[in-house]
Amino acid sequence: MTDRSPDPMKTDATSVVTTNPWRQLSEYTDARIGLGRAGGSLPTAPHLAFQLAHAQARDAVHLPLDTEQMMEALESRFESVVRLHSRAGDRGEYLRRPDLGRQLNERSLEQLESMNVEQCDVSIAVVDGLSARAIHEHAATLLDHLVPEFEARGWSVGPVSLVEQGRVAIGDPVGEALGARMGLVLIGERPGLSSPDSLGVYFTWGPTPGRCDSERNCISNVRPRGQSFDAAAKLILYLLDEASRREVSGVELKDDSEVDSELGDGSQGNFLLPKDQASTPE
Amino acid sequence: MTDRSPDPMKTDATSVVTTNPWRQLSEYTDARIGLGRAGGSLPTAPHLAFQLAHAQARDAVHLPLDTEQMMEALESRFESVVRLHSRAGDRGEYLRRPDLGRQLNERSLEQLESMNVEQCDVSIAVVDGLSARAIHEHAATLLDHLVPEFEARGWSVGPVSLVEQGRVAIGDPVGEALGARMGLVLIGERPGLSSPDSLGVYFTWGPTPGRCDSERNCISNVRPRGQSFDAAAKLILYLLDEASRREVSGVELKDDSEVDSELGDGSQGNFLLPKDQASTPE
Amino acid sequence: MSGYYHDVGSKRYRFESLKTLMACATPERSGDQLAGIAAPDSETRAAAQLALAEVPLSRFLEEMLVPYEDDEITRLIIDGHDPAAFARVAHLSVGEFRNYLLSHEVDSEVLAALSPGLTPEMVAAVAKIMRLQDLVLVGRKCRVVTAFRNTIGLEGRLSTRLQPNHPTDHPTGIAASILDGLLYGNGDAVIGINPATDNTGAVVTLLKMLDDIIHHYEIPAQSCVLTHVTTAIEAIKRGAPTDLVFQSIAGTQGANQGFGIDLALLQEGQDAALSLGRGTVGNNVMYFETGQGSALSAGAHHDVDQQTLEARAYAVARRFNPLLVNTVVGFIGPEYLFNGKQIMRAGLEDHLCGKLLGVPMGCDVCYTNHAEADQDDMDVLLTLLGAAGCNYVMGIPGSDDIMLNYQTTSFHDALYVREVLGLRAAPEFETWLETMAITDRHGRIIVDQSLPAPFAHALTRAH
Amino acid sequence: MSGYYHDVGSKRYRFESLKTLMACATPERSGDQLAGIAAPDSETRAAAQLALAEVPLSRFLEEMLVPYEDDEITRLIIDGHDPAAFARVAHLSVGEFRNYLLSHEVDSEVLAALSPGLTPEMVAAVAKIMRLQDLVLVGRKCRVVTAFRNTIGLEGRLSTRLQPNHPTDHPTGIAASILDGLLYGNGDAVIGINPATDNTGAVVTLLKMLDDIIHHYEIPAQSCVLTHVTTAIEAIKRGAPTDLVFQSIAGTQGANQGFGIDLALLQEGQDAALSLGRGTVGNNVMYFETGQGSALSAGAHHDVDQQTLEARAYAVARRFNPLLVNTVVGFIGPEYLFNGKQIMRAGLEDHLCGKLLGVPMGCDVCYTNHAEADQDDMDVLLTLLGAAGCNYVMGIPGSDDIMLNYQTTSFHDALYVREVLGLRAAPEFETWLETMAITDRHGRIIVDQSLPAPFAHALTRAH
Ligand code: B12
Ligand code: B12
Repeated sequence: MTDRSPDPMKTDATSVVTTNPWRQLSEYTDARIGLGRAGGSLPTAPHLAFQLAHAQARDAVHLPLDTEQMMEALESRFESVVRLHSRAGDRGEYLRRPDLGRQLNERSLEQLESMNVEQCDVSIAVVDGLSARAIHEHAATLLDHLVPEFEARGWSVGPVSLVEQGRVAIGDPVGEALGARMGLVLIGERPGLSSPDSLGVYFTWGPTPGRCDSERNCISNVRPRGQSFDAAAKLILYLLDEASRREVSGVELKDDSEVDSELGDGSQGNFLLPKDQASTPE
Repeated sequence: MTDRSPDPMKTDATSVVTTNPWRQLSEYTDARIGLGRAGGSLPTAPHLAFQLAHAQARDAVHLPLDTEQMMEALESRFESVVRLHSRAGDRGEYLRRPDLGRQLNERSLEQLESMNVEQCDVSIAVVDGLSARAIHEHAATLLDHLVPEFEARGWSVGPVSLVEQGRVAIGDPVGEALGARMGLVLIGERPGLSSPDSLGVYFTWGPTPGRCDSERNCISNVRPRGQSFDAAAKLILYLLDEASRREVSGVELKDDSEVDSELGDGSQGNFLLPKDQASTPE
Repeated sequence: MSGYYHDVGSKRYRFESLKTLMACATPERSGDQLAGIAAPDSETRAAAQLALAEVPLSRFLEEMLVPYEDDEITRLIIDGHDPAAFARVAHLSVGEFRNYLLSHEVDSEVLAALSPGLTPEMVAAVAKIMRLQDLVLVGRKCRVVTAFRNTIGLEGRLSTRLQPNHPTDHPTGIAASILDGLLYGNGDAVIGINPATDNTGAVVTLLKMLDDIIHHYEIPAQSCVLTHVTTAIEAIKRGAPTDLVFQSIAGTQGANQGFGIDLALLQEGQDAALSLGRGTVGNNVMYFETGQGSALSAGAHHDVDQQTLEARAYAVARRFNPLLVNTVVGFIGPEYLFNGKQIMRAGLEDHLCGKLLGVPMGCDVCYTNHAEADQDDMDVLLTLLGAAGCNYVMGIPGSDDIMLNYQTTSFHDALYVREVLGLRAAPEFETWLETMAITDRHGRIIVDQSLPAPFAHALTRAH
Repeated sequence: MSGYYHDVGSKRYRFESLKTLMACATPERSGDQLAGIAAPDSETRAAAQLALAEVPLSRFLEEMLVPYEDDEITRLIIDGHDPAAFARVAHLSVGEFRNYLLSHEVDSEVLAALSPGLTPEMVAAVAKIMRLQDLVLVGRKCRVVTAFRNTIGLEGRLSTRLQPNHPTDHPTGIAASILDGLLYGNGDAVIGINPATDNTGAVVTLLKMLDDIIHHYEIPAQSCVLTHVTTAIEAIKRGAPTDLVFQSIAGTQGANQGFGIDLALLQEGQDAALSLGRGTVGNNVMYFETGQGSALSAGAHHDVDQQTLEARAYAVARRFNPLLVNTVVGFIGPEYLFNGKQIMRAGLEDHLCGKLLGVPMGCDVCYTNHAEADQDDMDVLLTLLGAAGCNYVMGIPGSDDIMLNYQTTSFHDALYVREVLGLRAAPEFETWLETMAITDRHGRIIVDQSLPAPFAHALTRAH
């Protein structure tokens, strides 16, 4: 074993591992299916792959937001961008004190006030949350899908905030300070083992501190291997349109948009059922 | 239950606890015997008493050495006393880095050198170890039993060192710096649940860094409810006398002193055996 | 005013209310520290436990931790309390109650008879002064058996929820995970999807798909789409084939408000599901999830410790005769349960408290990547829960939930714990597994290169 | 020069020697950090584990971690290696070896036949890439059965050492603890005293006392006074009735030197004990204790990680066909195993490694007051070891060793784990317990106010 290159799958090449023929289905899902077994246990290769992924996902939580890059990206798109910070000092405090992650620090409050925005239709907060990578990689793209549509509807978009060490509810003081009718939060979801870059979008009608989660709507798993930007944008627009009409958000605002094409498409449907029985939407 | 005084044993007064008639034997041992049972489990009262004792024992580990009090106590007894410190900065480092606890820091080494002691028969190091309480409460008393005997033998006793954050082996650099033929270390043993104040005594012939534990002898559990000061002192003197004669310590120097009276005393002997069969020393 | 105290040497530890006492008596937990109600040090904690041990159980019927006037769950607990059942232990203090529970005389029947007499606060209190081994010993004496299309919670059995989540609810992707799970012997508790979206149409589609699969393969198991209860009710209205209605619940009215629910709405959900009459061997139609910290997260914790509030959620659950309840114990994150050690203890506490209250407890043995925990910790909790007679755990491909972004027990993990502790799947499902030649009669997986015919057939359709 | 590496993305992790690779592949452990050989972060650790999985087992016969020339234990390992037994796995890498061990085909017999072909380094390596559940699953497949006056290590059995220590070796105090232990069904592994002093006369007295008790009550059990082997030899010379000879051992020659022993001296000890021919059902006469960290503590660790060195101590042990070997896993303190988590994992690793090497492993499930651990952690380790088929654990009154100043499992703890996992005492001892009416036929303690006659009688003598 002097300096030879290790092949991770080789470990399982021996007969003691039972492989699974349905492993081929992994082209349809990132779920760790068909891993095989040694006795009834996970074989060495997927077990150690998991250990490595875990080490990396833990690092992802601690990756700091690249505020320079993000400010650049936002400023190239929007007239008014502002950099804010929650009351949570560092990552350690952020993790243990979600309450602080929901509040803006003094300076940030002052900054917002000094902008003298009386009111706007939509306030947008881009928040690191638990995955700075989600923000680095997907926030700008999603905004590119959204903002032109907001403008097309004639909605005024407030200054865009970039918030460090924030939680979902930090969109409330942001929205309030900007007198927003609707608050949108783009936030890094907690990193999964196979999805370190998942973006969540939370929408609140009439954002103001004290709102509870049942008063929000959520669009989750936005990333290339999750909800597409296109589908997410459509849904967000559907919700904002409905909200504008009914002046509510949250559980009272059900998502009754047309089902996303992926689900209803019988052709790439469920192989577990005979073709004639494959599910189709009602 | 408004403000009434709790009685810890009351909890077990109910019939679901089976008590043990041999509980009375606890006058012969601090061991937690005869605790009774609920089913096969420890009843609530002794279980919670244990939890409290554990909280207290953990605190005992962190109790700092009262150097002022100890310097006073030592200075009132000995001409020359010196206050030393290991290389372990604080308790946290001490616990994780025993290697540092075995070495004197720069300043301490200089202090010892500046005393210009060419040689002596016995060097004495009083070391906090894992229980400052053992030192506070028992070190001086034990020395009172020992030092007059050393002097009676015409042995020169080097300056007495009081060492903070030290391990057993710190007696080696101390002894070496003082050119000692024999090194004695009085150290706080790790606190037990029922014995936060246990003193250990370690003896090394020709102390010098690099000695290993097999080259030392140990007298342990010195405290009022353990080895008596008297018995411990006798044993220490026995070992030092033998060592002076044979010029060794450790495994090669077996403790063949007369058995301590407690053990051999048939009258308070072993009730498990009929009187005629009760063990007596060979 | 009333108060509680314990003397340690010359020091008197005072606790001004039952709620303070309960919080201080709780083993170290980041959520209680976050709430500012935890014991400041371990001597205080030990003193609080000693004082708590002295509190008569009946005291919990007098001093409310969450006010009766303000909270419908407190009212549910107090108004629903059964004094006849309670009579047997009415004279005991918390400490004596622990002894009682551990005694050999107290067995499954006694505990089942007792449960309507117990309140969440009583069982939370006794759990606080228990060691892990007590939580296991007493837990395994409790039996709460429920049924729908199979029977869950029998002695010597451990079921699993097959959790085939997918970030876009893609049917093929979900089906792939279901196949994986079934061929690893998982899914008897429920085949339950967390949908990525909240779209009612999508939920209906998923329900139909699960129903078709269950019928096509004649699987004696039930399905669930874990959407909000309002969405489930709407789906039922639209004729979706719904086995179980799901909802996340918490231990205070305020926290449930944060979830957009109340008791009336849950009743509506249960009624809707019951109206379909789909159960074959039983009619437990509700599935609830809980977890320490949710009330604090919603700012609705009334300065009560999170373990007690969690037990209160089980009072909500038992009202609706659920098929399944599980504490998603490490799901939210380190702000409530900091590390493996805290997660383990919470999981075992929750299991015991639920069971004592008569709730069919399972546990989502899990952690997130922002917590200080790893697979070893999960192995511990899984093994201990197995020993404690837990009704079910989750099963997911390779432990990785690619939509909820956390790690829970894998299909393989279920095989491990069944093997080591001699546990088996629900009887109806076990028979199915053997018939399909997925397991041998010892319950060991025997699937190799050649799949059971129906599944081999299905696989050809995948391309 | 040879080297090992693994690529993670574009980053190449290099490990210059097998020893470095082994150290970096070890789960986090304060002792390895103290030695300065631990992986600096978790990605490096994962990479090392991936690289280690690729190493052929045969490599461990070529690249020594501790030099052959300098160390008699390395020589013992290499010279005593059985290539015929090894043949079966000679073609496997460490990762494949893990799969092999987990496979259903590999059972107790296969493992027993394999053990002379395994070296400590091989088993240490495979343990490093195992999860706790693997350590349990494989551990329980190993059976190492030994005997003296009873039979230890049979399937479904868990024995205990009754440890009646006293800070002054006071006979009445010791007897009180022995009575306590016996009436709680403990003591089948050995009644073993750690003497407070090293005085040979005192040791002889204690040996005589234990012998008298065992014969008076006709207890099918053995005794031991855990003094240094040289003292034990001297005691035997003086005619002391010695069942077992004890010694602390470690995994390098240097560390053993620190203990004042070498292989020749241990041989002398074994010969001395065997010469007495005191065993009735078997002739395993040695009792060894070990524990991760002892070599580093003696400065004799050769920059090898502590888990590997611990496994090497088992190579020393197996040379002398011991009745009992146990890892005193949390005994030394936080500098080697920082907290409950590290103690748990180490205990299970040690158990597995010892068993794979053919050593009759027990475990002192314990912690000190300067470590970050508590009773809950012990409950976990005890339960998992029970599931893993551990031969024996300690039993002490109320978990508190009043002489060694640490906490280990109590007599009650043994009852807990036997109850929960359906484990029983050694068969000869079990019969004795029933005959004495200490336990019922389910193994539950039935002693109440009225003691079994001989003990009731003894108690009257106590005053
Ligand atoms: C953690 C979590 C929870 C926790 C939240 C508590 C907490 N303190 O974190 C708990 C277990 C309580 C929870 C409950 C529910 N959740 Co949730 N949850 C998540 C999860 C796994 C991670 C969220 C995250 O990373 N946030 C980012 C961090 C940085 O922000 P944060 O401020 O710390 O977190 C806040 C939000 O996450 C918010 N939140 C959590 N869930 C939900 C759900 C909705 C609809 C809303 C508006 C807000 C919300 O609560 C947190 C505290 O304010 C996501 C899945 C994902 N991949 O994102 C699902 C997810 C967001 N939840 C979901 C659902 C359905 C629910 C429930 C409605 C389930 C039910 N039937 O009751 C409830 C109700 C939530 C509510 N309060 O109204 C869905 C939303 C689907 C959708 N598109 O609407 C998701 C996407 C998962 C899923 N598909 O099932 N959830
Ligand atoms: C911890 C401990 C150990 C650890 C030491 C490793 C370590 N890094 O700590 C281990 C498990 C390796 C150990 C081994 C042995 N120990 Co020891 N050990 C203890 C214990 C429980 C605590 C010591 C303590 O608190 N020290 C104080 C701290 C602050 O100092 P330290 O520098 O960190 O610790 C050093 C000493 O403790 C020393 N040490 C530990 N044991 C012994 C034994 C002897 C004879 C000597 C000279 C030194 C020594 O090793 C440590 C590292 O240098 C005591 C019991 C007690 N209540 O004190 C028994 C005790 C000291 N050990 C004892 C014995 C007999 C042994 C062994 C000889 C057993 C054997 N048959 O092999 C071996 C050999 C020790 C050796 N190296 O020569 C006896 C000594 C009896 C006597 N009066 O001579 C005691 C009193 C317990 C007992 N009655 O059985 N021990």
